[in-house]
Formats: sequence, C-alpha cells, structure tokens
Amino acid sequence: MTEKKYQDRITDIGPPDYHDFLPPVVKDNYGQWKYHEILEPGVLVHVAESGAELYTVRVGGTRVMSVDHIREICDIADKYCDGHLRFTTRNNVEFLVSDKSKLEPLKKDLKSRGNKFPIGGTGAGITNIVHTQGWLHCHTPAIDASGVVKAVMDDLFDYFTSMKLPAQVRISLACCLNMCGAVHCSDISILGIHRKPPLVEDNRLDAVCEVPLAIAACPTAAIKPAKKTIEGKEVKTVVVNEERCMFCGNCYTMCSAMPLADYEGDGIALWVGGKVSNSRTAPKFSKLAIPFLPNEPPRWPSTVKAIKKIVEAYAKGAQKYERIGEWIERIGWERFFDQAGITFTHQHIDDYRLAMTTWRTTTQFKW
Amino acid sequence: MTEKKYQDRITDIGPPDYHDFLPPVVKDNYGQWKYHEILEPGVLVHVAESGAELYTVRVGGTRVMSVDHIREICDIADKYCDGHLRFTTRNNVEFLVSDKSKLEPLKKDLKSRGNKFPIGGTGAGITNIVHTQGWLHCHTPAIDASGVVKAVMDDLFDYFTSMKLPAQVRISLACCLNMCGAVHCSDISILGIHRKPPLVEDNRLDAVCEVPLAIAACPTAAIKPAKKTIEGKEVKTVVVNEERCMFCGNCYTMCSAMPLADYEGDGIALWVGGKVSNSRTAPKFSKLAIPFLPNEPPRWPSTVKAIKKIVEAYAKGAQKYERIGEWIERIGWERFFDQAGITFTHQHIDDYRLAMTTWRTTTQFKW
Amino acid sequence: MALKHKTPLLDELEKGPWPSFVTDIKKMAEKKPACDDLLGLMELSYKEKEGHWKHGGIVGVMGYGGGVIGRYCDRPDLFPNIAHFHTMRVNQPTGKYYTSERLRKVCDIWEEHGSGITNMHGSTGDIILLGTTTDKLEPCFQDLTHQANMDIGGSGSALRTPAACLGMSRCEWACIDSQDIIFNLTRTFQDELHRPAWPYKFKIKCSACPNDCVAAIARADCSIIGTWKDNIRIDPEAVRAYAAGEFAPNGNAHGTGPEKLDIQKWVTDLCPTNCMWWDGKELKINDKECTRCMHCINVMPRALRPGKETGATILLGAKAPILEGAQLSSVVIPFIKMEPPYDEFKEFIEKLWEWWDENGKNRERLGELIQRVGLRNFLETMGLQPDPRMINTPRYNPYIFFKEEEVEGGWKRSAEEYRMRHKA
Amino acid sequence: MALKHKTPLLDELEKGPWPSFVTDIKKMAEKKPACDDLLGLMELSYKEKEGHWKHGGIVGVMGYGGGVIGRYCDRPDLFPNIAHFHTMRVNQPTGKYYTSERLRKVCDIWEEHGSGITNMHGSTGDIILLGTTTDKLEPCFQDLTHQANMDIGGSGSALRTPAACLGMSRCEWACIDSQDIIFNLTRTFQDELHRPAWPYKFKIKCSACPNDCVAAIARADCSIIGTWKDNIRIDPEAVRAYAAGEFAPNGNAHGTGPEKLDIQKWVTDLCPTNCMWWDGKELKINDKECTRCMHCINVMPRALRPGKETGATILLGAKAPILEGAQLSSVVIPFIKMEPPYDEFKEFIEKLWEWWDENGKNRERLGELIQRVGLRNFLETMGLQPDPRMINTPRYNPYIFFKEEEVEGGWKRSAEEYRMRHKA
Ligand code: SRM
Ligand code: SRM
Ligand code: SRM
Ligand code: SRM
Ligand code: SF4
Ligand code: SF4
Ligand code: SF4
Ligand code: SF4
Ligand code: SF4
Ligand code: SF4
Ligand code: SF4
Ligand code: SF4
Repeated sequence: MTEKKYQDRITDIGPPDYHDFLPPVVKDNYGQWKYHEILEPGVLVHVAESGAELYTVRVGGTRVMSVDHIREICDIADKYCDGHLRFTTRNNVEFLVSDKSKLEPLKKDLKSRGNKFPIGGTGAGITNIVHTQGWLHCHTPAIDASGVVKAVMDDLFDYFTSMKLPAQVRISLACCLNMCGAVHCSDISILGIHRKPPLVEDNRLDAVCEVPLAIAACPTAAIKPAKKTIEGKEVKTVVVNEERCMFCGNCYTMCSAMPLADYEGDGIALWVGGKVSNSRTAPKFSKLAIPFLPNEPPRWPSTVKAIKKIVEAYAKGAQKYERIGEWIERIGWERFFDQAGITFTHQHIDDYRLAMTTWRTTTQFKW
Repeated sequence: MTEKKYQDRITDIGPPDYHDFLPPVVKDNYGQWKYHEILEPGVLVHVAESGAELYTVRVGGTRVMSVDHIREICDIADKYCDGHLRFTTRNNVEFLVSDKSKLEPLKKDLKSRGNKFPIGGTGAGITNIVHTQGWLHCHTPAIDASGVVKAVMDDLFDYFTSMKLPAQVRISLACCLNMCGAVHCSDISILGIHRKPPLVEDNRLDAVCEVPLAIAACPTAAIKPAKKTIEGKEVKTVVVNEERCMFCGNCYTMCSAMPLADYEGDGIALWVGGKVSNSRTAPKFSKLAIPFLPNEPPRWPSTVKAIKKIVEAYAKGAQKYERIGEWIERIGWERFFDQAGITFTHQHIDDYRLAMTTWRTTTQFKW
Repeated sequence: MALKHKTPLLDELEKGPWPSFVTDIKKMAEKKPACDDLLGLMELSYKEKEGHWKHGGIVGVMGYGGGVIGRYCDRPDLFPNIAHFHTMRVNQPTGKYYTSERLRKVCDIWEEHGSGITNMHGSTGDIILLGTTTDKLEPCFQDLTHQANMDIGGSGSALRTPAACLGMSRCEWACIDSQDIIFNLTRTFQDELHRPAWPYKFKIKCSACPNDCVAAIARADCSIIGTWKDNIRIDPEAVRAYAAGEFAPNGNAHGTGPEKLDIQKWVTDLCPTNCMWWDGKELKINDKECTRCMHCINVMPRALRPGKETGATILLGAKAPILEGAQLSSVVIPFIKMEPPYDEFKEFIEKLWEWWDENGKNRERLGELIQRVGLRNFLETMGLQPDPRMINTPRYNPYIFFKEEEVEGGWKRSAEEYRMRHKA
Repeated sequence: MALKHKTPLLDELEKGPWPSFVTDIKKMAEKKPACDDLLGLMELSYKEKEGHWKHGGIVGVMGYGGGVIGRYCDRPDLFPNIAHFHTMRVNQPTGKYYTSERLRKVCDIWEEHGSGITNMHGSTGDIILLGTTTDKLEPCFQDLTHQANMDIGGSGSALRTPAACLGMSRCEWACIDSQDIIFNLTRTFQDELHRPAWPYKFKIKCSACPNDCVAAIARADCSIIGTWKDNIRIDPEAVRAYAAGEFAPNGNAHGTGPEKLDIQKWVTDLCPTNCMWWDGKELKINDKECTRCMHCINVMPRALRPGKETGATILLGAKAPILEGAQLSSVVIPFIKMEPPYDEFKEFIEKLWEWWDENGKNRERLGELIQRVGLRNFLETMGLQPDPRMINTPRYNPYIFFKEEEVEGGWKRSAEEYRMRHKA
C-alpha cells in the first residue's frame, strides 16, 4: 500500500554529497595531511601541512545497531565533535574531534557507558570482525554471524584495546560459501560451511524451481534431472550424486527445494594467512587451517579457542611487521600446523581446479 | 630376416652391472668421497676420505656420435685412463684419470684433436645442451635439434670453457611440444613450435587413422568428425576449428594424415628461468621469453643472437649464485623484458588452464 | 516491558566486554514487536542450529530494479511480526562520514517505516535497513529521498554501491581522491546501479593508496588503487629523527611511543625489492626498483611520503568463490591519471561493461569471463597493450595461440603440394 | 671417397669451435651408404625447413614389446638407404660408466648391424642406436646380449629405462646409493620395462641429493631424491679456512681459486630459511629449520656435508606438457629409508602401478591421473598419511569434500522432518 506523501517522486539522486558531512578541519585540510600518530589504542591524531590537527577516537561497532544505539552515538558526537562522526570500512565508529580539549572528556564519557563503546581497534592489534547476516537475516547461512563475532571479540578483547601483536590481524566471518564477508583474504577467516548434500524435496521441486537452472548451478555437475513417482503421480525432480557434492550451496541459491542447512552437518571452517594490503608482500588468499568445528551456539567455544590458539602462536612466533600469512610463509606450513597444534588432514589438500599448483614440487621442507 | 646365431636366446638381462665399469679408485672409495674441486674449467678432482684422488676431464659431447668417434674416445681413455670413462647426464664425456701424471698429457692430447674434444662444461658456465632428434630422426619436429645446438654452442663456446657467469646456466632444446628434452625446467629452453593448424588429408585420413582417437587427442576440442565427398565418394574425415588450435601436434601423433610441419609456420620459441635443483629456491618451470623466431637453417642466427643477449643481460645483472630464474624473480619480469630487449606480447600472457594463477594480483610492479 | 520470547541462549551474548547486539535489539524490542519476534526467531535458530529465513521474493521500489532484499520467515506461525522482513540498502555517503543531524533523520525514518534495526554498514558499503514489510518500502524510500537526501543502493545483476577508503579527507598517503572518484562514479552511473541489466553483479571499490583500506583488490570487480610514478619524498631530517628515537615508529602502531628505530632491520631489510640503503646517516632509495609497496612509508610516516606524480592502477576481477573459486583483481591498466571528471576512466568502464554484457553468460562475473576467454581477448577488445606488469609470470605452457595473419603464408595449405614434398 | 649428396647448408655446421656432428657423420658416410643418404635427407630438410620422417610402424625384437622406434623416410625415392631407419634403445650401464672394451664391442655390433650412428645418450638415458632395418634388429639384439651383456631399454606404454646421477661413485654428497637403487630396480622390473601393459609411459629417475643432477624432479613420473634427517655435518676448522681464503669457494665453480669467502654474504644471507649464523668465527645452523636445500654445502664442500641419517624423498608425477601442461613431481613420501633390496619402495611402486593401471585412462600419465582424481584419493589407496610436506599451501577454496561417515548423523535426512521445522 503505497501512500504518496510528496508532490514529486525523486529518484536516482545517488548518495548524498560527502562534503556535507566533513568537519571543517577536514574541509580546510583536504588532501593536505602530513602525518598521523596513534596516541594510544583507538586514538589517532592527524596533522596537516597547515599544522591543524584532527583527533579521532575509534570505538568498536556492533554493526547490527538499533536506531537508538545510533542516536546515542549521535548524542556523543554532538557533545564532543560538533556532530561529526564516521564509520570505518570495518564497521567501527569514529568520533572526530577538532577541539583537543574535548578529547579526554569524550574518552571518559565513552568509558562510562558500560561495554557499549570500547576504544581501540588501531595499529598492531585486532580490530572489528567484518561479517555478514547469519541467522539474523539470510536464507543460506550455515552459522550465525553476529553471535560468533561477539563471542570471538569477547575473547580477543584484550587485543582490540592494545597494540601488542607483531602486526595487524584482520578477522572476517562469512556465514556461507558465498562469502559476503569476503573472507577469502583475511588473516583469520571464520566460514560457515555445510557438510550434508542438499535435501531434494521431490514433491515440490518442479513447482518452485527451474530444473535446468538448478542443474547448471552445480560446479561439480553432481545434479542430474530425474523423474519420480509420488503418490502415483510422476513428478520432475533431480538427483544428486552425493559423492561429488562439496556443499557449496549454489543449487539452493537457485532452487529453494534443495536446502542444505542441517543442525548436525553445519559448522565452521577456519582459514588463515590472507591479506589485502600490498605492503611488503602481495595480497594473499586465506588458506584452510581447520576444516570443521561444530556449530556451538550461543558462544561457539571450540571456534573461540581455536582462534585464540592461532593468534597466540602467531604472537609468539612472528617478527614485527609480519602479518600471519607472511609469518607462515617464512616458517613453512608444516611448522604452522605444529605451532598452532592443528592436525593436518586430507581436507587441507586442495582437490579443486587449481589443486596441482598447491602441491609441493621440491624436496625443501622441515621436520 | 632373423638369422639365429646363438644357441640360446638371452632376454631380460637388464643393464650390465655398473660395478664392472668403475675404475679401481672408485670401487675403493665408493661412498667415501670427501670433497671435490674444479681445478680449471672442465677438470675436476675428487678427494676421498682415504686421501685417494680421482681426476676427471670433461669434454663436450656432440651426442650424435658415430662409432668411429666413440672409438676415438676409447683410444684416449685407453691411453690415459686405463680404459675408464663415463658420460654425464648432459651428454658430455668424462675421462677418469687415477694417475695424476697423466692429466697434463691427456689435456694436451685432447687439445691437439681440433674441435673434437673441447674441455669445459663445469661450474658457473654453460655446459652441453640437452637435446632431441630433430630432422635427424623424428617425425614430428618443427626444427632441427643437433644443428641448432651446434650453432648455439659455437656462439656460447667461451662460456663452455670458462666459469665466469653468476651461476650455472642449463640450456635445453626440444624439437616439438612433446619436449623430449624436458625443456620445461631449464635456465634457457629452445623449443620447436608449429604455427599452422594440421593439414587435414581428407582423402586418406579414414584409411590411416582412427577418427575417434584423433578427436580425443585434441586438448582444446578443436577437432570434430566430418563427412566429405571426394571424387564422388563420401569419406569420413575430420574438420579442425582453426581458431582453437594451438599447434600442439597431439592430433598428428595419433593420426599421420594431419601433419603440422610447414616451412613458414615452424620455428622456435625461447623460454627462460627454469631450474631443477633444490638449491636455494624450489625447482621452477621455464617461462616464455620470445614467442617466435624463424626457422633459419643452417645456423639459426636470430635464435643464436637472442640467446646470447639473454645470457649477457644475465651476466651483467645477476648476483653470484643466482640462477637465471632467481635473477628474474628478484628484478621482476618487467625488468627482464627491458634488460633482455624483448618486446612483451599477447603471447606471453598465459591463456591455458591455469592462466589465472599467472596474472598480477597486486599493485607491486616497476616502471 | 517484558518480552514475548524467552531467550536464554541469546542472553549469554549479553555478557562480555564487546558491545552486545542482543542487548541492543532487546531494548528496541520494547517498542518494536518485530524486534521481539526477531529475538524469538534467533533464539530458535540458536536452539535448533538452523536458520529460519526463506528465499526472498522480488520486492522493491517503483522504477528501481534493486536495492531491496526480500525476506520471509519460515515460521510466521511463531513469529508473525517478521513474516515479511525485507532489507533496504541505502547508499552510504562516500567515505562514511556523517553528521549527527542527517543520521538522526535516517533513524527517524527507519523507526517509522521499519524494524529500527540496521547494519552500519553492509559488506559492500551500504547502510542496511534491516527488516520491513512490502508496503513500507515506497514510503520509506520517499522519506529517504525527500527528507534525508538519500537514495537506495544496488542489488541484483547491477552495479553495486561503490565504496572508497577515506583517502584525502584524513590520510596523508592518498594518491588519488578516492571519495570524489567514487562519489562521481556513483552519481554518474545511477542507472546502472538501480536497474539490473547485466549478467551478474558488478562492484567498484577505490583505495587511495596500495595499503588498500577498503579491500578493493579482494572485493571489487573493478579495483581502483592509488599509486605514484615518481620518487618517494624523503625528509632526511625526519629520517634521522626516527633513528634517534624522536618519533614513534609506524605512527605508533605498536604502542611503543618514541623509540630508536633500527632502520636497517625494520625498514631496508624488509623492503621487498631491496632498493633502499641506510648508512646510519642517510637513507637512499633507488626508486626505479621500488614497487611502491608502502612498507617504508608506513613505518616512517613523518619522513617518507608517496611521490607527486600520482594516479591509479586499475585491476579487475575480484570476487568470492562461487563458482570457479575466489579471485583477486588483476592489473589491466598499470597507471592512469584520475582527474575529474574522470572521462578516460568512464570510457574505459563503459566499454568494459558493454563487452561483459555481450559476452558474459548468466551469473558470470567479469573475472570469470576474462578467465574463460583469456586476457588477450579482453585486452584486444579494450584496446589495451599487453604489459608485463599485468602478469606475475609469462606463460609456462607451450600452448601459444597465433592468429592466421601473424603467420607467414597464412594457414591455407594444399595437401597435394605437401605430399609432393613428402610421400605418404 | 666423394659423397653422393652435396650438403652446402650442412657444411656450414662444420665450422666453429664446438664439435661437429656433420663432420662426424660425413666420415661415417664414407663407409656407410645409409649415412650418406642421411646427410642428403638432412640437407633437404635444411633447404625445405621440413622434416622427412614418417610415423613409425611397430617393429621390434622377439618377445619384447618395446625398445625399438620404427622409422621410415618419406623420400625413399631419393634416399633408399634410409628407407627404413629404426632406432634401438639400449639400456645404459647405471651412472653411464664404461670401459673402452665394452664400448668398442657396442661399436662393433652397431657398425655391423646398423648405421654406425648413435646418440650418447638419449634424454631418458638409453644408448640410442640410430638407424637400421627391420631384419637387423634381432641379430643386433642377440649380439648385444651375448657379446656385450647388454639389453634393450624401454619404449611405449611401459616402464622406461630408469636413470641415476653418479652418486656415491664420485660425489661426496650422495645420501643414497642412486646407482645401486636404479640398477636394482631396473633388473627387478625387466618385465615392466620390456612389455608395455600400462596406460602410458612411466619413468623413474634417482638423484642422490637435492641438487638433482639427473633432473629427476622434472623428468620422472617417480623421482627418488636423496636427503637426510639429522644435522648438517660441520667442520669448524674448514669453515674458518674458507673465511680465511685458504680454499676456493663452491669447489672453485667460479674459477676464482682460493679467495676469502664472505660467509655472511654468500652463505648465510642466501640460506632460504635464514637458519644459519656466522659471527666471524663460528658457523651455527639451526638444523630444525633447515630445508636441506644444499646451498651452503655447495658453497663450502670442504666444511659442510649432509647428515648421516639418510634416505630419500619420493615425488611423483613429473612430465612434459602433453596434454594437461607440464608437471613437476610432488612429494608423496617425505622420507623413506633406501636400503637394499629396497622392498619397502618396491611394494610402494607396485601398488602405485596397480592403481594407475586400473584407474588411468589411455595415454594418461600418473601425474595427470592424480590431478584428475585428487591427491586424497591417491593417498588413501596407497595408505599414505596426509602430510603438510606434500603441499606448498593448504587449499584456498572452500570446496571441501567430506565423506558421509565423517558427518554426524550421516547424509540421510527426511524432507518431512525438515519441513516440520521450516514451513515451505
Ligand atoms: C579507517 C580505515 C579506512 C576507512 O576508510 O575506514 C583505515 C585507516 C588507516 N589505515 Fe588502514 N584503515 C582501514 C582499513 C584497512 C584495511 C581493510 C580491511 O581490513 O578490511 C586494510 C587492508 C587489510 C589487509 O591487508 O588485510 C588496511 C591496511 C592498512 C595498512 C597495511 C598494513 C600492512 O602492513 O599490511 C596500513 C599501514 C600500517 O598500518 O602500517 C594502514 C594504515 C592506516 C592509517 C594509519 C592511514 C592513515 O595514515 O591514517 C589509518 C589508521 C590505521 C589504524 O587504524 O591503525 N592500513 N586498513 C579503516 C579502518 C578499519 C577499522 O575499523 O579497523
Ligand atoms: C656429472 C654430473 C652428474 C652425472 O651423473 O652425470 C654432475 C656433477 C656434479 N654436479 Fe651437478 N652434475 C650434473 C648435472 C646436473 C644437473 C642436471 C642437468 O643440468 O640436466 C643439475 C640440475 C640443473 C638445474 O638445476 O637446472 C645439476 C645441479 C647441480 C648443482 C646445483 C646448482 C644450483 O645452484 O642450482 C650443484 C651444486 C653446485 O654446482 O654448486 C651441482 C654440483 C655437482 C658436482 C660439483 C657434484 C660433486 O661434488 O661432484 C659435480 C660437478 C659439477 C660441475 O660439473 O660443475 N650440480 N647438476 C652432471 C654433469 C652434467 C654436465 O655434463 O654438465
Ligand atoms: C548484506 C550483505 C552481507 C552483509 O551482512 O553485509 C550480503 C548479503 C547477501 N549476499 Fe552477498 N552480501 C553482501 C556483500 C557481499 C560481498 C562483499 C562486498 O561486496 O564487498 C561479497 C563478496 C564479493 C563479491 O561480490 O564476490 C558477496 C558475495 C555474495 C555472493 C557470491 C558472489 C560470487 O560471485 O561468488 C552471493 C551469491 C549470489 O550472488 O547468488 C551473495 C548473495 C547474497 C544474498 C543476496 C543471498 C542470496 O543468495 O541471495 C544475501 C542477502 C542477505 C540478506 O538476507 O540480507 N553475496 N556479498 C552484503 C551487502 C551489503 C551492502 O550492500 O553493503
Ligand atoms: C629419443 C628421445 C629423444 C632424444 O633424442 O633423446 C625421444 C624421442 C621421442 N619421443 Fe620422447 N624421447 C626421449 C625422451 C623424452 C623425455 C625426457 C626424459 O625421458 O627424461 C620426455 C619428457 C619427459 C616425459 O616423459 O614427460 C619425452 C616426452 C615425450 C612425449 C610427451 C609425453 C607427455 O606425457 O607429455 C612424447 C609424445 C608421446 O608419448 O606420444 C614423446 C614421444 C617421442 C617419440 C617416440 C615420437 C612420437 O611421437 O612417437 C620420439 C621418437 C624419436 C625418434 O625418432 O627416435 N616423448 N621424451 C628420448 C628417449 C631416449 C632414451 O630412451 O634415452
Ligand atoms: S555469507 Fe551467505 S549466508 Fe551469509 S549473508 Fe552472505 S549469502 Fe547470506
Ligand atoms: S551443494 Fe554445490 S556441489 Fe552440492 S549439489 Fe549443490 S551445487 Fe552441487
Ligand atoms: S621433441 Fe618432438 S620432435 Fe623432438 S624427438 Fe621428441 S617427439 Fe620428436
Ligand atoms: S594441433 Fe593440437 S590443438 Fe591443434 S588440432 Fe591438433 S590436437 Fe588440437
Ligand atoms: S588506502 Fe591508503 S590512502 Fe586510503 S586510508 Fe588507507 S592508507 Fe590512507
Ligand atoms: S615502498 Fe616498498 S618497495 Fe618501495 S622503497 Fe619502500 S619498502 Fe621498498
Ligand atoms: S645429485 Fe647430488 S649426489 Fe648426485 S651427483 Fe649431483 S650433487 Fe652429487
Ligand atoms: S642446506 Fe640450505 S636451508 Fe639448510 S642451512 Fe644450508 S643453506 Fe640453509
């Protein structure tokens, strides 16, 4: 029921002009920044050629936010920042302070609000976990998103509020193989995976799906058309060669009568060693660390523990400025599995299209 | 016409026992060698734990050798080595001298025989070129083998008799994509290539080939069955989708009515940067340097020149102990193409199965 | 106010130092029945370990083909207030700067028309307004445009909401004006954003330097990454000050405060190209060999800065794994000037879309198409010259394609003539 | 004696410092008409830039399925003496040591039965006797076995003649007895060598240390490479002597003679694992981190030597590009003891052949089969444990196969039950 409120319908105006939101000091010094410094975890100063300074206080964002929570953020921005704030590319909130005298009161205020606005997420530590919808809104997840993130961040909290790791550690989560969190290039990635082939609902498949699309969706050609007799009536459906299924869920994306989700089958795969920056080494994909950890709501203890173990092995073994992937490449994967206490299994060995490029074609390895 | 000369036919005796051929000093010190030294290019001494010494004089082998040439080698071995000699894995000849006093006379003798027995091929230089049959014996070559090798070795001769390169440079040649010279992992590889799709001989194909085998042979599925009418008679044959042909010659291997060889189409592709040893870096494939150089018998001047240029750029640019591939990886491919004066073309960019793994997925590059 | 659903499992997520989305939603639930049911449904998922949302139908806003994700709960019997629970994607202001004023306006609109729950922000960059019914979409949209001057973002087989790092607004390393570029492109390509017409989705992201703070190289079909061509600018005094311990290394990212920086160990030895020298007094860079990786600049922000001849590297093809496996973007234009109105870039990308649109199969991302037809094919259509900077390594298989016109004498040959030279 | 064919082009190859095969064949041509025609045919190829040999038919020796390559000239009208010109592959003595006596015997046999032209040696390792007619094959074979105690090598879809580096006979680095291993295996597997029964060819090569002087890792379906597990043996005195300039570095491979070796620069800095330290007096190695690359040992042969707990790494799958692209061998057994009679290895390889024979398609090399079915499948059949040493990197795609028995509750599910929890 569309109620027409306005005289003219406005469309295609695009995003608001970002200039409207820049604090005056930013406008004045746009493109004229000279250097920055992290004053303490979560607090940055940027200094312009002109000598002007901009202070930033970064706080952890839940990403899932009610409008009331946002309004509280706005209240704070009004009080200390002339109403200026921003969000980071990793869903943290940044309060932009032009008036230095307001910095300490702001921090005090933030700290006074319980666990709502933890200050941190800068430098050689662990910042917010980029993540996705999970059970909160999506139809294909193998795990929840925000809940896993909350549990992991609680456990790694100390790394959010400090800068004592060898380098930054970027953690991401995606609740299914679609990888909306783009977890394929993170220092540590949490990925929801299915392990049971699609449940083919013969009785409704033809009604709700286009059979050829479902068949074409399968990267391993595991799906074939089929005819079955249900209650005396012949129906069109599909059969899945279960041996060939690797649970990607692409069939379900195309056909809702092929659900994969299962309380026993679903869980988490952990990945390590990806990066995005071009700093020192080229961007890298994340590689499989642990093929499967069970789905353990509400606090996913096995996953939380495994991640902590990896972070600690890294903290112990890596050199300064070395990202997780750089550390592993220096010491070798056999060492990584040792040091992180992870068992190497068949699943670690690639068997998809480029598998051969991942095999070891040298006698160089460590004992 | 088998004439039966012997009472019993002996079969499956396998190779002769190598012990029968070892010089006494080798037998006595088998597995007890302590160290070696290259006394001068082509002359090695190996010293055993016992203090015993074995001298080796290495001379260039043509590989294509007449029995008379071998007999001449035997004469020399008899004179200075108690009849002991060996061939290396790269087709050089090694005279094994146990009696040091015979070393100088042997060298003098070798030098007195014209260009037949050049001493060298050790250490940081260029040793013999591993190669294949070419026009001398094979049915699929795009180029000759021994002739190209002779022309290139004449030009690089100075590097055979000296040890002044940053590290060893291993050159190989294969006269077609079958790569019997295993040129896929050499510092420099000379590869005979075709550039015209198979000439389908409709009139004899069905008689001499199994059509399904020919079709299955093609890695790009460029070959399809066809029927044609020749002199009023319908014949079974094939058609080639020429756009999809990359001239691998596998169809010709399966079907002699699909020749690829052509005086204008055939020529040489040059490859660089492969290695086999596990020293420092892992073994590497050779990569395309020059997609095509014309077939220029009798002395292939363009190829000879191009190789010299690569060797010289390497000699100038590399650090000690750095193989060609290691040098290029250090400086980057853009630098290599600059320094070797080679134009980068579409052909350098991979478009086969693993192509995507060769693209540059970083902003890191040089101007 | 007591909530309808007991949530003993979710309650566990109210503990701990990290902010709790559960606590937050619970508060909203007091005034929004949808949020109450949302908690109930989440609790059920936590108990059963299975999600409870169905495939979305096609819902949207008049004249737009995307920007809304339809979503229906599979237990409307238990959670009637979220039986329909669609998402609106709202195009974020570039760089994600806000004023409290505008943000409050969005909050008000969303409290009126939706659940009051958001994601700040979605992975692509949008503001996600999470959960409303079909009839509220249009009024919500109208309020957003009229009151907040905001428009919806992309979904479906269309251009997706482009995103940028904060760039020149607060970063000393910005080589290009990432915010302006993305803002300009988004405004220019509104039609492509709002009316899905392509084989599949297409994402653009822009980072103003190779640190790539918006993860463009991993998450965008077209990654625009700032870079420079001339020399790193060195302030020799500041270099010495780092060595002397006057500054905190790496902008104090390690929390050490000012401390002597071992330039040899932490800068020159870690330079991937080994093109730097430090003799204890002077830092020298052989810029010709530098690959602009940013490491040295990152470690000594007060002493080193990118050069002044700036522009962007354009890389294409990044995507998540479905179907062929994940890809990172690959270099196709090593360097391009990026000055408003960005006409050269726009011509490039329009041509690119045209090619993809014509050649791409259904649900084939750009990167997969290039993979399928080969980089050569792509470069030729786009009129781009092959460049060694586009590859990590030249081909190592001998399967080289040549075209007929490249081969002396062409491909037409006579079997008779061949058999004159060679008896069968 | 004047030769029948003018060879102005080939004559150009008599010039220059490298030995000339043309001069050599010319001399043979004086007594062997086949060689005269061979030169004529080569000259024709040099003129026309096309080869003149036809596909070989199947020719051979009684009871053997291989070892002979049939070859026919496509201009028998011009070169009748090489109308038939088959090749015999003769299994070389392991390590390619000879006495002049035995070699002369081979020469005499080949002068009697063939063209008198050879290849010393073929790429696989055989002595190649180049050019004879069908009727000479059997007598030649009989003379070889009776007079020279030699047998023919492999061809076709069979085991190919195995080859070794010279190893313990003359090299201080040999970790395994490469010659004995290859000799033993070749004698054991005579049937596999002489009677093609497999999907395609299979090659074995053995190098006694990671320098891999027989290029096993690039050229053998099964590469056996010597290695060690304990510590590099260091002679500290000799290390100091290198530093002091008493020895020539790298066994004088750079022709410098004795000169001071900058151990830091040329040894420890080039160690790929950075596991060495040199303080000007003592060299230390953290052997746990060493990957046994051989570099330091190569540079200081008088000071460093492989350890004493020696064995081999087994790698599989190397091959030339046809069809799927070239492959290097990949690690499947990181370490195995290699002691006569090598039973453990023989069991392994027989099992391997059985699996390949059963599963390989026609003309599918082992490496391609493993690629097609996956390493897992292979390892499971062979009873080998997965080991991180088998890979450069774990998978980076999320397409992980699980087996039904690995998943709690198995794969059988009921749609009815699912739809009880989730309304459609
Ligand atoms: C605010 C933000 C940009 C934005 O537009 O929102 C940002 C801001 C800065 N980044 Fe970043 N980066 C931001 C996301 C990223 C990302 C993207 C991501 O993680 O998804 C990356 C790539 C990550 C990767 O490689 O996987 C990123 C890789 C870097 C690097 C490279 C570090 C490296 O050695 O690999 C630097 C340089 C450094 O830290 O030394 C850097 C440096 C910086 C500096 C110091 C730039 C400056 O001079 O102001 C800023 C403060 C750093 C800090 O927080 O310690 N920033 N930075 C993003 C903050 C996210 C957050 O809330 O935590
Ligand atoms: C005789 C021979 C073995 C045989 O069974 O016949 C042999 C013998 C020696 N090799 Fe080798 N290598 C022989 C082929 C090879 C090959 C195989 C090939 O080229 O096809 C390789 C792998 C090549 C590659 O990596 O592409 C090879 C890689 C090495 C290396 C590793 C060099 C590197 O840094 O990569 C060494 C160590 C060194 O030279 O410092 C080495 C060292 C040696 C030593 C010093 C071993 C020793 O202590 O005696 C021998 C003399 C070296 C010299 O000639 O300078 N040998 N060597 C082969 C001589 C071929 C020739 O006629 O030139
Ligand atoms: C909302 C969001 C996740 C989030 O919580 O932030 C999201 C949510 C969905 N994504 Fe996504 N994607 C979101 C960013 C991404 C990203 C990250 C990015 O854009 O930087 C990726 C990886 C990068 C890429 O594009 O490859 C991503 C890769 C996918 C894919 C896999 C595409 C592929 O080519 O591999 C799918 C599956 C599909 O398209 O059918 C997908 C499909 C979906 C769908 C529409 C589910 C579906 O199968 O139809 C999800 C709707 C969830 C819901 O109920 O709201 N989503 N999706 C992100 C969009 C918010 C925004 O507009 O800001
Ligand atoms: C004689 C020899 C070349 C030489 O001049 O030394 C040779 C000659 C031929 N090889 Fe080879 N190969 C020879 C070593 C190799 C090697 C090197 C090696 O063994 O170390 C390789 C690369 C390694 C490998 O096995 O992959 C090699 C890879 C091929 C291939 C491609 C196989 C593949 O899987 O990619 C073919 C094509 C085929 O099998 O159909 C081939 C086919 C051939 C044929 C039989 C031609 C054919 O298509 O039928 C050639 C016969 C030539 C002739 O007229 O005498 N030859 N061939 C080598 C054997 C001599 C010997 O026994 O010592
Ligand atoms: S990752 Fe999968 S389950 Fe999660 S939001 Fe994206 S599409 Fe949905
Ligand atoms: S989940 Fe993926 S692999 Fe399995 S049947 Fe569906 S599309 Fe195929
Ligand atoms: S490389 Fe090709 S042409 Fe040369 S010998 Fe081998 S199969 Fe024959
Ligand atoms: S040469 Fe190779 S690609 Fe061309 S048709 Fe023959 S088999 Fe196919
Ligand atoms: S990408 Fe570069 S310019 Fe942009 S915020 Fe990050 S460091 Fe600054
Ligand atoms: S930017 Fe990177 S490559 Fe360039 S000088 Fe600095 S550290 Fe070296
Ligand atoms: S492989 Fe090793 S053991 Fe064999 S000859 Fe070469 S250096 Fe010596
Ligand atoms: S063998 Fe190689 S890895 Fe081991 S210590 Fe020597 S140089 Fe280092």
